[in-house]
Amino acid sequence: AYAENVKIALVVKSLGNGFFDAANKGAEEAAKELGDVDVIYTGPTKATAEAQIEVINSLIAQKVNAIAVSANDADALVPVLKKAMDRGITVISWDSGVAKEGRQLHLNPSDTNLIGETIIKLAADYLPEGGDVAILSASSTATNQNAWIEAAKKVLPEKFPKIKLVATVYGDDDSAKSTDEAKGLLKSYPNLKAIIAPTTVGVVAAAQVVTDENLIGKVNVTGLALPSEFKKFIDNGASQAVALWNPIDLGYSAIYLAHDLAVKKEEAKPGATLSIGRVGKVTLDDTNSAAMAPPFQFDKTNIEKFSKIY
Amino acid sequence: MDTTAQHKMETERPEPSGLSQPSAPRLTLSGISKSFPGVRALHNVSLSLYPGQVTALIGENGAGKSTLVKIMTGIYQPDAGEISIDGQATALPSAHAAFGHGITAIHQETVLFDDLSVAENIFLGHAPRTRFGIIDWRTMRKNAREVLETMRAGHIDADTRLKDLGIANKHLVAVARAMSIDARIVIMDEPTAALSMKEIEELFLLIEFLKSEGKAVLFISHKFDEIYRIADRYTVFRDGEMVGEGLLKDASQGQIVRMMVGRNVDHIFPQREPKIGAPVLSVAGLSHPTEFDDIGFELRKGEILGFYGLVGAGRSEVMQAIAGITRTSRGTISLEGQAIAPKSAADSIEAGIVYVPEERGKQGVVIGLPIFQNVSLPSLRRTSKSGVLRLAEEFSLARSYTERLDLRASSLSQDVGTLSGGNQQKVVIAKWLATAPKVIILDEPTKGIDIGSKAAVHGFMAELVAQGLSVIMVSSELPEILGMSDRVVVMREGRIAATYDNKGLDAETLVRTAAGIVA
Amino acid sequence: MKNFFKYREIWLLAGIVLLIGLISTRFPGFANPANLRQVFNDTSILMILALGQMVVILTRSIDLSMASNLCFTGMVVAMLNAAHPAIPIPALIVIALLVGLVLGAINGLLVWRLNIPSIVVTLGTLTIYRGATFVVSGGAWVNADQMSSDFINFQRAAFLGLPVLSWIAIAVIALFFVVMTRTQIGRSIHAIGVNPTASVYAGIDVGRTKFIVFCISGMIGGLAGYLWISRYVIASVEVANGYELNIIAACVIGGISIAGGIGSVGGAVLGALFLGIISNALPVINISPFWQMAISGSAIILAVVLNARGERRQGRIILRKAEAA
Amino acid sequence: MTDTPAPRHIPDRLDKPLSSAIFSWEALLVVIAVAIFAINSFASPYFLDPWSLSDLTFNFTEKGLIALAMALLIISGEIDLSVAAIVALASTMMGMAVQAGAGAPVLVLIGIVVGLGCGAFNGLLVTRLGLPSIVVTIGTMSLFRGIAFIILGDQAYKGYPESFAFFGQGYVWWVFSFELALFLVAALIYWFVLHRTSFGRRVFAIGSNPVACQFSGVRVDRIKFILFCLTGLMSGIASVLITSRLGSTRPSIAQGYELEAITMVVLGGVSILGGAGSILGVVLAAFIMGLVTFGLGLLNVPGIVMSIFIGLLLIIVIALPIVWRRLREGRFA
Ligand SMILES: Nc1ncnc2c1ncn2[C@@H]1O[C@H](COP(=O)(O)OP(=O)(O)OP(=O)(O)O)[C@@H](O)[C@H]1O
Ligand SMILES: Nc1ncnc2c1ncn2[C@@H]1O[C@H](COP(=O)(O)OP(=O)(O)OP(=O)(O)O)[C@@H](O)[C@H]1O
Ligand SMILES: [Mg+2]
Ligand SMILES: [Mg+2]
Repeated sequence: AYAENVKIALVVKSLGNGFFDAANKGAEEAAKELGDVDVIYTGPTKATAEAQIEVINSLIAQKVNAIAVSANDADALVPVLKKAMDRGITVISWDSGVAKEGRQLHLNPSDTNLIGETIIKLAADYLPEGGDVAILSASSTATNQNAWIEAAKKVLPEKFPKIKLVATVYGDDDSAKSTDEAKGLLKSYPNLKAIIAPTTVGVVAAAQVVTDENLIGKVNVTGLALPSEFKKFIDNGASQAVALWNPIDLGYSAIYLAHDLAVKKEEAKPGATLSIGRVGKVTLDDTNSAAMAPPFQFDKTNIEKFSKIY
Repeated sequence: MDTTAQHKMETERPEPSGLSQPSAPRLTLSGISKSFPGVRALHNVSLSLYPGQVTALIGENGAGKSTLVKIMTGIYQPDAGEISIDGQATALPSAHAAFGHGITAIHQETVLFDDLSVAENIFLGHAPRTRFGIIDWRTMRKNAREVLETMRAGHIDADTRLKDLGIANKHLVAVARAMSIDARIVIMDEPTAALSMKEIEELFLLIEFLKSEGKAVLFISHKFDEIYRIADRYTVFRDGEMVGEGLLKDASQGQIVRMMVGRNVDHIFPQREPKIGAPVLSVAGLSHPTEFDDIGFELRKGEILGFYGLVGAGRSEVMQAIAGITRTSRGTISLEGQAIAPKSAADSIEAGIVYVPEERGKQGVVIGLPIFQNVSLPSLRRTSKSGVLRLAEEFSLARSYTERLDLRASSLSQDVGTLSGGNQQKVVIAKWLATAPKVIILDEPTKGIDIGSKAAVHGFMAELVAQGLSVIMVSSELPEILGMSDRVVVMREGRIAATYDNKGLDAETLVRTAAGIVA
Repeated sequence: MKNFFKYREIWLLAGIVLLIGLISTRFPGFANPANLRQVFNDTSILMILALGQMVVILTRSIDLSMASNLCFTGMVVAMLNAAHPAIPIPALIVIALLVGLVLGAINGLLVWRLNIPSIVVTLGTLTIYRGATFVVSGGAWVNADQMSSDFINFQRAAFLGLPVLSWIAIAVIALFFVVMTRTQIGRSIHAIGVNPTASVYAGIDVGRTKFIVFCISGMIGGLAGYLWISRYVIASVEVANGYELNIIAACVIGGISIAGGIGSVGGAVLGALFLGIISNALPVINISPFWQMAISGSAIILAVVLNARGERRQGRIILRKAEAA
Repeated sequence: MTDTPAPRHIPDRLDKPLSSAIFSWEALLVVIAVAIFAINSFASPYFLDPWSLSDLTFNFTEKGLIALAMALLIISGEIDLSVAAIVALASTMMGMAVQAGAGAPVLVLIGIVVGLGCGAFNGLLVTRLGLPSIVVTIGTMSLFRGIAFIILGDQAYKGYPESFAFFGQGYVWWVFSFELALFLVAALIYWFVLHRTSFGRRVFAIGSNPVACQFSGVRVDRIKFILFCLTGLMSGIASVLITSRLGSTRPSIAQGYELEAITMVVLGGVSILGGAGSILGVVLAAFIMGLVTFGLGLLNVPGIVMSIFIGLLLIIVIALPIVWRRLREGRFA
């Protein structure tokens, strides 16, 4: 049985991140459901492209059947992933994508434009009068964050004319740097009404800063957060609401798609509609990308429940 | 305070009771052996030190003297043997333990703390403390001043940083440190090597004072006049073994030298028939913003030009400037009529001027490299071919020079760091001779060198000039200056005080000129 | 000697005042006391760490493992707190000190007993301690929600107008000042850096003293571990990654000579403040975050150049002596 | 009368016991490398595959190239912590050139020249101003990478020409990659320079006693300057390789390489205090680090756990000879 099992590597940006651990739960779930799958959950400890390449190299050597990667760098991984595909390995990216040449398909957790709109909406919903907002992003090289911020900037003038985006800063997914940057924002923009952090590390740092500086009620922190990590700040009022998709579903879907491609059950081509088990179906666009589900919003009413799940 | 100290020092020292039948020794070493990888430094040696007496430890370079000192001060552990203090068998596992037994040493290399104040240098490790166990700086400074005054070194400010003192004063601080811990055994390893005559006199007064206080003193020196003046007893080492001991008054210098080297050595400066030719090196108006001014002299072919002066007169600085190491502000240097402006030692070595530095450990040897690589270092261009090393050339170069200097080493591939001080000096001299220079500047070439090797170095110098080389010899030793030089330049406080022809030149004239005392 | 050091620190202080002045022209609120208090508080952890590093550097050693120690100890106390919220904070601090001490002692023992250069030892433990963090935590993070509110709020409580964190920094500074200038061990640490051989001859046990300084830097790393985690409310394997170089940079800017023997408590504190002010100010004066790295790099180089000028030994000045005489 | 004894003959070398060769550092490293190789072959069925072994070399070739020059620098008593930042800056400059339409040869030239320039900048600061290199390069480390950040911000450069891919992805023959070939050739050159030329001899001497070298006519500053330039140059070359391998440039490229390169050098038996070391040791250490990381990678051990192994390896390998010697001398209480 061992030899026949499909070996799928779930390669994440960095190990230890709660988001990816949750994704792994979904991956295991998919593996159980599919029956003939072994999941290798792996990734570098440091979120760099080079470290991820070393991991992928060793996966190639292990002759895995498929690699599903959340990339630290959209372009740097392309050569090694091409090599993997040359050696007959199925490659997909999920969460944070790889450039088109480096994978067979990309599974977006959600629609990029939708996320961009959601993160602004989360802030705008609590600012009927409008006002200044700032974005605290992860590293300046994170593909997905940049795409969301781009999308957010696009929708601002038409849909949220009263909201003014005054700054975008980068906390590098490092809690200390994110804290410094959040403090800097509060000092530089005394009229700031909301900090939008589309990153799970940044959003916690920003919420802690707002709590420390006694600005609860004056500055609203929002963005993308794991309910389990963020519950505290919804509870104390530093944040009204945050959003995220379900990382468990994301991991589940990634494994499901990788499996189907690897065993040639499905083929990735523009316009194709692929089934992903309990999560439903996705349709590939002309870059072979698909979006899983709209982001899900957490606030006082439901955070308790979800914080127990992921 | 001052007067009592002076009084104490000037009182006749009491005739040590029982010089012939010494009182019980304070410290006895017996059967001590110590080996380093590949070297047997000490083999079954013994030594006794008596209260109120000065024992001289005598031996050639590498005989094991400093090694024994390090054993007595707890820095090295002997491989075998016993140490007893006041008849009690004792172990000295660390410097701290030796300290605790009242053993202090002024080591061969001055080892103090350049960046700490004088007071702290004296009291480091045993500073006075307040009730709360906190260092009491005020008392410490006060005590430091007192100790310095007791030794008539009150001119040293307890608050200055050590690095701002001259070498002689640094030595005094080292002595003050020894005095500050009520030492019972004081060891001095070649304390006079870096001192001028005046300072040596002061040191001797101090040793007399220590004797009168009943301390047991061990005195190491290569200079027999000093030994006979200050010491009561002697112990002689040869090649790591003890070959004799006794009372100095019962032994002649000749006997001791025979014990030391195992043969007769009568150090007479080589007789030369100087064939002095045209000027080789001329220096004019050489100046440095802070260290020396308007230095001018000529060195002729086949000549030995002595440079005399008190320690600190600036001779080394001038020589380093000629060798391209120190930058000058003004003046000209010309070699065989060609003006040269060396910007680095490499330039002057290439031109044919080499400088054998005074500070052997810092400026001379490269510890970590084997002997032959040390010797070939300035000559690499000759021993290599288009940048590629040729080991055979290096070995033969190294061999020819080290053997002529009678180097004691087990092989040419031995790390120079494992040689004794004197033998390291020979490697240093060999290294610069090997560059085949036209002019060689030797800065204190026989400092710390034993009598046998000294004769070898002097003989060698004579040989060099006979071959047409020109030598500048910086020395603070009058006999050496008088015995070796054709002419003598005397420097004082950064300037040339006088130049003498060495015909009927007497020591007194030199000393007076160097010290600036007008007759 | 005293004057010499004072001199250097005054220059550094002047530099800091100038820097604050410069920032104030772009961001007027920067120099007001409330903000400066906050800058001090924000820099507290770096100051504490710089002091721990300073004692190591003074002995001609270096501790590259401090940030990893911080990460490991922080993770241990965070996990303890998450598992047993009942453990009182002072007990956790003691645990942090002890864990840090053990890690420091490991460095110290290797340096002392085996005589391995400290840069090699701590280059090794730098990766080992961070790896060990991964092993004890299984790679999982401890986040704000798992920490007790005491754990998070202890350092934030205000006392006489300053947060406890600032007071801890002040206490550590005072303690180091007394130890370095007024105790035997402090002077021995200094002396070892000035001249290790002479220290041996002076009866100082150089190896043991080095062991002690690594224990000190270890304890400081441990303390900073708790402070860091409770400040940034997340414990992960990546905490303070690469921060060892910031700590060393603070020391360097503070005029502590990497060659040992030269440096003071005031210097380390000011050096840390200098870096703290820069990282605090850049975001507020609207300099693109992408400039931050280049600016702090230039600041380090500038500080080193200036310090080296001050350190350069003067000649012996034979001539002036002669003229004066 | 003075008797002049005949000069004693001093042999060139003493015959060393065989044991000293057996217990040499390089021998120890060879044993370790073979042991790890054997363990890897047992632990993973995928290890003994030509392509696996070839992929393995990518784990160390770029850092190894830097380590070769770093070894010389450390032997001379200096250090360069800015190498990874130089890689980043050189890569950024190459990226700019690509945007301007430069072809592969120009890119390589730019990588090398930028590397050299950065090295020269470090060298000038250290030799002209007499600053300690560890501190200078902590500063330039931020400066160089900072400039890359200023230029690139949150952008990436890509679109490197096809022909440029050869350097980091190409194979010279069968499974032998260009990177590996370059590393081996460079190792040979560095071995020759360090161990067989007068330049190398001077490097050793400077590391042991720079003052005495200066007095002996060695142009200490010039040699140190050259060594910094060489280190910059090798970083520039490494930058070409890594940029080609990744096919893109971000300012965070090559983060942490400096410590890995230094670990290689130290593991290779180079004394961090200067004055001692060998290129063979460094090459062996590079292979060992590749073997360990790749072998553990095959077992899907997370990178951070690998780093524990590397850290332990470093300390144990350095401690082993010391402990061994003490045991022999019976000096362990
Ligand atoms: N107080 C001091 N500070 C700095 N360097 C010193 C000091 N004393 C001596 N030196 C250095 O030690 C060496 C020997 O100095 P020394 O006292 O012999 O005096 P000098 O003037 O250099 O030479 P000489 O005694 O030969 O005239 C010189 O190279 C000098 O630079
Ligand atoms: N650390 C060491 N390692 C190896 N060999 C050493 C060491 N120290 C001393 N030796 C060797 O021990 C022997 C004795 O040296 P020592 O320094 O005691 O001589 P010394 O009598 O003081 O000579 P000098 O008059 O030249 O100072 C020498 O052969 C020396 O090479
Ligand atoms: Mg001696
Ligand atoms: Mg002199």
